[in-house]
Amino acid sequence: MFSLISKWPLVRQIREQKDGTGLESMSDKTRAMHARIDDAQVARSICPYCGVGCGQLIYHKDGKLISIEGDPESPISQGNLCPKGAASYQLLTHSRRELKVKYRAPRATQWTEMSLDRAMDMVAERVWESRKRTFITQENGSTINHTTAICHLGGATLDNEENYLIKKLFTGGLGMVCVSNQARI
Amino acid sequence: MSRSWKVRRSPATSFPVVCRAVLLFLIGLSNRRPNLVCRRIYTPNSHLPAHRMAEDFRAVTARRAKCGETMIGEGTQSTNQRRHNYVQENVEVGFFTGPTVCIGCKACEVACKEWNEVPDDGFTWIGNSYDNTGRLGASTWRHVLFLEQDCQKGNQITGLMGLSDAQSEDPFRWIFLSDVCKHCEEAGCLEACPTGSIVRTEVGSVFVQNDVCNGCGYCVVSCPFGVIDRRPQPLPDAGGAFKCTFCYDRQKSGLVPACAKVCPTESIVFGRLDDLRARASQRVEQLKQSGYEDAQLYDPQETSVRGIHAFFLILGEPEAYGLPPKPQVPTIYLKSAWTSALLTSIAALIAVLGAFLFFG
Amino acid sequence: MPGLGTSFGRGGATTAQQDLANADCILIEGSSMAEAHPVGFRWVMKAKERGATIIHVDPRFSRTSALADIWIPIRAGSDIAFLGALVRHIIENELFFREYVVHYTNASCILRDDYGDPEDRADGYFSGWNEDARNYSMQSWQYKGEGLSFPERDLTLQDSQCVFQKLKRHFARYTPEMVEKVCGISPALFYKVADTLVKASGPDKTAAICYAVGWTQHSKGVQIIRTASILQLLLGNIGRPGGGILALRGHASIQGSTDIPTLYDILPGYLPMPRGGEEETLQQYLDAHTPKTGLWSNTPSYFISLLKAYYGKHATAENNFGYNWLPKLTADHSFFEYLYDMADGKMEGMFLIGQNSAVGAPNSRLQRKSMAKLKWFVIRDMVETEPARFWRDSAEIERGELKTEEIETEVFFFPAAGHAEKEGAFTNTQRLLQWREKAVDPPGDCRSDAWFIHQLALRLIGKARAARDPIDEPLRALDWWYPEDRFGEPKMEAVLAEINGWKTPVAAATDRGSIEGVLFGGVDREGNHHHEAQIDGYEELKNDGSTACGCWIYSGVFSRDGVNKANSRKSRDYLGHGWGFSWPSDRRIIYNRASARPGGEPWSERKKLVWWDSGNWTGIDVPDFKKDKPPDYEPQNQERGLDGQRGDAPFILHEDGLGWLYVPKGLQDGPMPTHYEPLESPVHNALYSRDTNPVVNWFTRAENRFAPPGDPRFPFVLTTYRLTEHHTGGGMSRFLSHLSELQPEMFVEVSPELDEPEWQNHPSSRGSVSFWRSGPVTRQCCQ
Amino acid sequence: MTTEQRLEQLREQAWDKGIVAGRGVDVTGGPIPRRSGYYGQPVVKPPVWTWEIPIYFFIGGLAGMSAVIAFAGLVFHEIDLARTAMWLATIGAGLSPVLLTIDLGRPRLFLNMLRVFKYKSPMSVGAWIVFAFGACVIPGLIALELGTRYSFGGGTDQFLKIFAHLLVIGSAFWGVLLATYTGVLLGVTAIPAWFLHRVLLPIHFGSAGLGSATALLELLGHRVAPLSALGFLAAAIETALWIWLEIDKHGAADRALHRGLPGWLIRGSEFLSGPLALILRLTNLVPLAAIAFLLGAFISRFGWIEAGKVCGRDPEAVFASQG
Repeated sequence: MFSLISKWPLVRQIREQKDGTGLESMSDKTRAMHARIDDAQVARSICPYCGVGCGQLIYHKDGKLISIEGDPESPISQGNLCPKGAASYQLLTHSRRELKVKYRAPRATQWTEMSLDRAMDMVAERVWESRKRTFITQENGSTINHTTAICHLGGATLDNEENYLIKKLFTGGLGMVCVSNQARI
Repeated sequence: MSRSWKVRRSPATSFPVVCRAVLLFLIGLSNRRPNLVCRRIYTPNSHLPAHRMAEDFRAVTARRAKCGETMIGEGTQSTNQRRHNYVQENVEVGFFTGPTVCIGCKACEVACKEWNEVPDDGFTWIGNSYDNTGRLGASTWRHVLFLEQDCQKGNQITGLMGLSDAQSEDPFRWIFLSDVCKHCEEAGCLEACPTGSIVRTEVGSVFVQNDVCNGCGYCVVSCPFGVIDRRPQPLPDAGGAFKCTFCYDRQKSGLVPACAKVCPTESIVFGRLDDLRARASQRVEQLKQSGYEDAQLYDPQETSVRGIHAFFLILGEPEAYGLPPKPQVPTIYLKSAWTSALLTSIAALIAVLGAFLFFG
Repeated sequence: MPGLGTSFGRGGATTAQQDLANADCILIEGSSMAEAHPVGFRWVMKAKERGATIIHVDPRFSRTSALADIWIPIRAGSDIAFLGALVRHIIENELFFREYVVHYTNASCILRDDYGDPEDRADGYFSGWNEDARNYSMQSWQYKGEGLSFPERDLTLQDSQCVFQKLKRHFARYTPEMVEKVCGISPALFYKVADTLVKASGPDKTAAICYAVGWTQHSKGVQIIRTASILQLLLGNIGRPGGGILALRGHASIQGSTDIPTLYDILPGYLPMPRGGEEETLQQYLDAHTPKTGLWSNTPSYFISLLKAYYGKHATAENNFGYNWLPKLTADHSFFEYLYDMADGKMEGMFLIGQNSAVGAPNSRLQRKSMAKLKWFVIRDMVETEPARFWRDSAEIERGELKTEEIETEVFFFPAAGHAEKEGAFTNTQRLLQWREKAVDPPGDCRSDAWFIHQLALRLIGKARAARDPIDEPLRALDWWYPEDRFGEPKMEAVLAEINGWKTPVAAATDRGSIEGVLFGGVDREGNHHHEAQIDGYEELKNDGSTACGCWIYSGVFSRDGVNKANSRKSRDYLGHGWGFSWPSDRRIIYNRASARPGGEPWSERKKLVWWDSGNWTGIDVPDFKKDKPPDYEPQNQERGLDGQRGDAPFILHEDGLGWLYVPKGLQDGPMPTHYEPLESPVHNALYSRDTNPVVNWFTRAENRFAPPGDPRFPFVLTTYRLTEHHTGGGMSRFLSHLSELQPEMFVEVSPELDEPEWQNHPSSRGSVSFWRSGPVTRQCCQ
Repeated sequence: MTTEQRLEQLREQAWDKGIVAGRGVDVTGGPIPRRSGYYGQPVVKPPVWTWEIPIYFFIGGLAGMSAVIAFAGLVFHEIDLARTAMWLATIGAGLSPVLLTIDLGRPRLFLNMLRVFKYKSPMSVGAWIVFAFGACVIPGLIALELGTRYSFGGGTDQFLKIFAHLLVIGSAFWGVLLATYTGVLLGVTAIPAWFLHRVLLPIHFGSAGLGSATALLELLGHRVAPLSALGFLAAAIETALWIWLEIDKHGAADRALHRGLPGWLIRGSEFLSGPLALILRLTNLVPLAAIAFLLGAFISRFGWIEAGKVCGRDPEAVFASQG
């Protein structure tokens, strides 16, 4: 009881002869306040938006993102971000992000959910069949070994390594020539 | 150090309504005046230290910090990035925000909302320049102003302006400035708060304790800058009063407030209040020498507010930025209002007793 | 970027963003840098604070203009006339940086006598025009002398056939008065810009130019960039601190997507894709693409190492390293061409990975209608973007042009992992590879695009192995060795190791892991001996199959020391050495040999970067030059490779080692930039009788109508731009509340002169933009 | 017609003629803001208070002044009057915190009002006044009721009587403050229309409270001369205040008090409780005068809050007040 009363800021205020605007009015929560990234782990990353390439520090704890901030050591951005970069935490956590594979059958009016494995199998099957149907080995007497009936259009937020694999598989493996990218749009 | 806050009245301008200056395109290339003489020559700031390429860049920046130049390029040494112990050492801190380097990107608005988990407050296209935020409020703790004015910005040449002899018929400037809670030396909201929810922290900032605030709304009408507001339903945490916290949680952990940390051109500068004030007055002098004749500090130290922790460099008059020219903390009215109330009370007691005495 | 590539040798920005702070003048044109690249713009602001003059040339007064010292309104699409006039001003008034121009550019090279300039008849055509094929034969554009490697030169620049005199003549009519007529810029403003630029250039000063898609998306974008390149070469601003041309890329890895392209006509490292017919054999291909001198003289090493990376042990000298497995081009297979195939129902399937063609691509209406003709359609994104729902929720469905029940397309939507949920490297606008560490696992079924390709590859290779069909040989040969993690994600550092390159196995060794510089144990997925030690740079590549390298220009990023340099995070100097890896070979400002005088000493103390010092090139940056080639070196008897270039030839990718004011090869539309009107310009060309760029493919068809130049029905120009608050098609910004609330609606900005009631609707020949100004709510219905 | 069909029409029209006719409307604020301040945006924030607060002002004023009348009634042995007045005060003391709590953004944290005492905050002082008033009035009424009925007899009754007297004195003390502090509450803010009239407001709220208490007691049947005198006095003061308000104009700074809805509310209320009540009293239509006064006092509080809202949204008012 006494301790409860002694926690009453009014009592504290009178005892310390304060006007109630300072530290005496702070609640326990305020006193214990600290930045939520204090005990987080950090991954060093790069902003996914424009081509400036700002450094980002991605704070995470127990497999969950906590916050994304600029990396002060980046020689380009020196800890700063633009509004898009500053919103990249929301980019990864917002509620409209899709988390499930969705499939739409021919003439269907709705999506149906599908397992990742099954969808991959089906896509592989479609690629396989289309390629078989449309692959051209010779044209006008020269070997061309390509298909023009499967195309690819990639964004420019793909990693170099991803682009490398895409080009290697699609062009080097499948013989697709209709391969394009945001860089040419 | 001169307290350079002052009010000047601009002469009534008779410039015609100016082109929106956001010219999508030009056709019909008529009305061009040939043989214009180049009258105003841009002169670089000659007093700036000559930069030498090969020098270590930190050494250069350390030297530069002493003059009024901005902090861009200081990297981890910038007061916007480096860790500090201001809370533990009871150092007064502040924001110094200026429009001459602000690019209106609104990163401060977003970084503030991301860190403080402030909800969005509506998707309304206001059409005021590029500003769809409007004003500070319970869910907007940083607000970038987009100000269009029919006068020149420094020696800037916009189109034909600045080159012609007759000043120009079409002067135009677009100014960006990030507004924020001023964290007054004498804070109206702090004095008005009946619950002790609003407190003055170790670093001199004014902080609303969300767990204490019961949403009485008295701080809302007590702020001379119209900053604090009560968050309406159905937003999360509705009912409480909210405003900039100066990222008190970050500061307690030695981190810089989110808006200052993110600012790409370091238009928002965070640091020790005394350092900032010194830097700011130098900056004003520097700008005045380089053509910004109407540059002034907005830091009302002469009014009852007695100065603000988040102060601004502005071009032109404060009214255009929605800033009150002579903000007063409402507590200065206490004496007269209470005198009136007490005299009324005494008079009422006497009148009632008198009425019963004489008419009873 | 053929504009930069043909002028200087490499298709990338010549400088680093933070180096803009050292500029004495920055010209921003074709870009609203403050809005589209806010953090890069900090260095422009830094330069301004140090006294540099910032010039913004743009039709629209934007946030960039508001921060510039000088804003010059220009009529959209007239950039070549403006920049060309600056070129003329500098030449006519002898304001160019003579020593730089004479030694480092091809101003002194002598052209063949049959070269014909558009100026000859003021018709806008160079010599060699073939009206039927609508293209140029480039024979007459060549130098006199021994090809491109050893041209005849006149260092006095007086020879009437020399490039300098031809350039002077070419731009002779690009006068300030013409600028006023064509661009709407008054002579006073023009001289202001010219004076500022010239005063900010020279031994002690440098000026930089920044551009973005305001140039590149023009039908003559390459030539606008070329004009800027000529300007910078004349002013001596390339390869020097505070100088250069900064191409501002709009996406995290646009630069990376061309360096390691997913483009039809090039292979990683700007190696051309082989063409059917004339490049039937490996030897034919190599002969066609291997010049005598310069860095490209090693094309066989780069190309064969790439084939070794693609096909591993299956690529042998006997089978021409699998050259036949690579598909050959037979036509233009670019996006615009195959879109028509799609519209005609010839396309069976499409992969759309992280792109929004239903919003971001030209004629989005045709895009969406074409998608409905596909048999199957795979889309990967973080949110359900417009292309993912074209079949149930699009303007065409609402309009009744498409009916959901009749669309046969199978649609697969795969949720994608975000940037913090996977690792990998982006190459930013300044050619800097920066690695991202993975922070958390992706949620739900979200997977990286690498996972998707990897899993697809494993399935397809499995089918190919089972099938034994000869057409599946490339699939069976494909070297898919990548180790994976518990989600089945391939290890991205393994891919990076392959991109960097390694020595291929020569003999069976016993303990792979212990040998220095061998990454991932040197074994593939089955534990078989796969590769040897990493290589340290493209200089080590061989044409005999003993090396493999996925992208020669990136070589050195993950070298023998086993350090992933894209993930290095200790910046040692202002150029950022120690932070990331800047291709090529961590050079931050390329062509930096030009930062020193021909004799090797810096042009000035203030602008020193790289210099010759007791037998070696040294300096602040990594020299972009052969380390020990003396400045006075001269090839004696037409040596091959880099030895065939002089000691004062900084542009080592070009055969002659010179910066090209005049481009004798590599450009379809002319060796020098010529002002043409944009395709649908409301006015005719004031300079030549030809209105538009003659070689441009208009891609005209019924669904894609164009208005001819000067069409009185379409007297106005509508341009688009990026807002700071949004990103491209909006998949990464429109769904984020904290960004959308800042710019919640589409809107149109109109000059006050045109703010008439009828301007409520903005029609073009392909669609219209409508907006309501009552609220004032605006809305754009794309195309 | 769907938007898409409309667009299709426009496209065809465009292809034929090049230009499509339509209607355009001005963008707010553009091209260059012609409205004062920053695009006419408010400089200070208007009050967020809703209907509870003006009603509380009315009830609090009435209750507070009732306690004063009760005290006078007790002193001058008008026990019935004192009892009725105490009942009014008690009801008011009970309703006031309820109204205040409803208005809070977070009613469950009402008790935080007593967390600290801040003499510079009229709201804090007011909260303690409301608390103290309630703490005097409620036991005061109980004591008075018990004491006047002689329920216990003897010493206990005597004790209760003294106790009641003391509590009624306390009630009167806190009551008169309760009726006037609300004027301070509005006067000590950043709203120009309020702080410019910070001297008038406590007087107005005090006299309106006194007049309301008088009028209600009269309507409840206490037609005694002292109340009549007080009614005259209050109506006369209100008339005088009206004249003062009409003279003491501050241009743009307090134009909200004279124009528009709040202007009419204030003017109408002052007419009701000022001249009209006075005339009706003079013509001896006391009940009508009482009703007029009550109505006026009630509307007046809404008028003042509304004026604060209008003034708070007006940037020119703030600039004018600081000119």
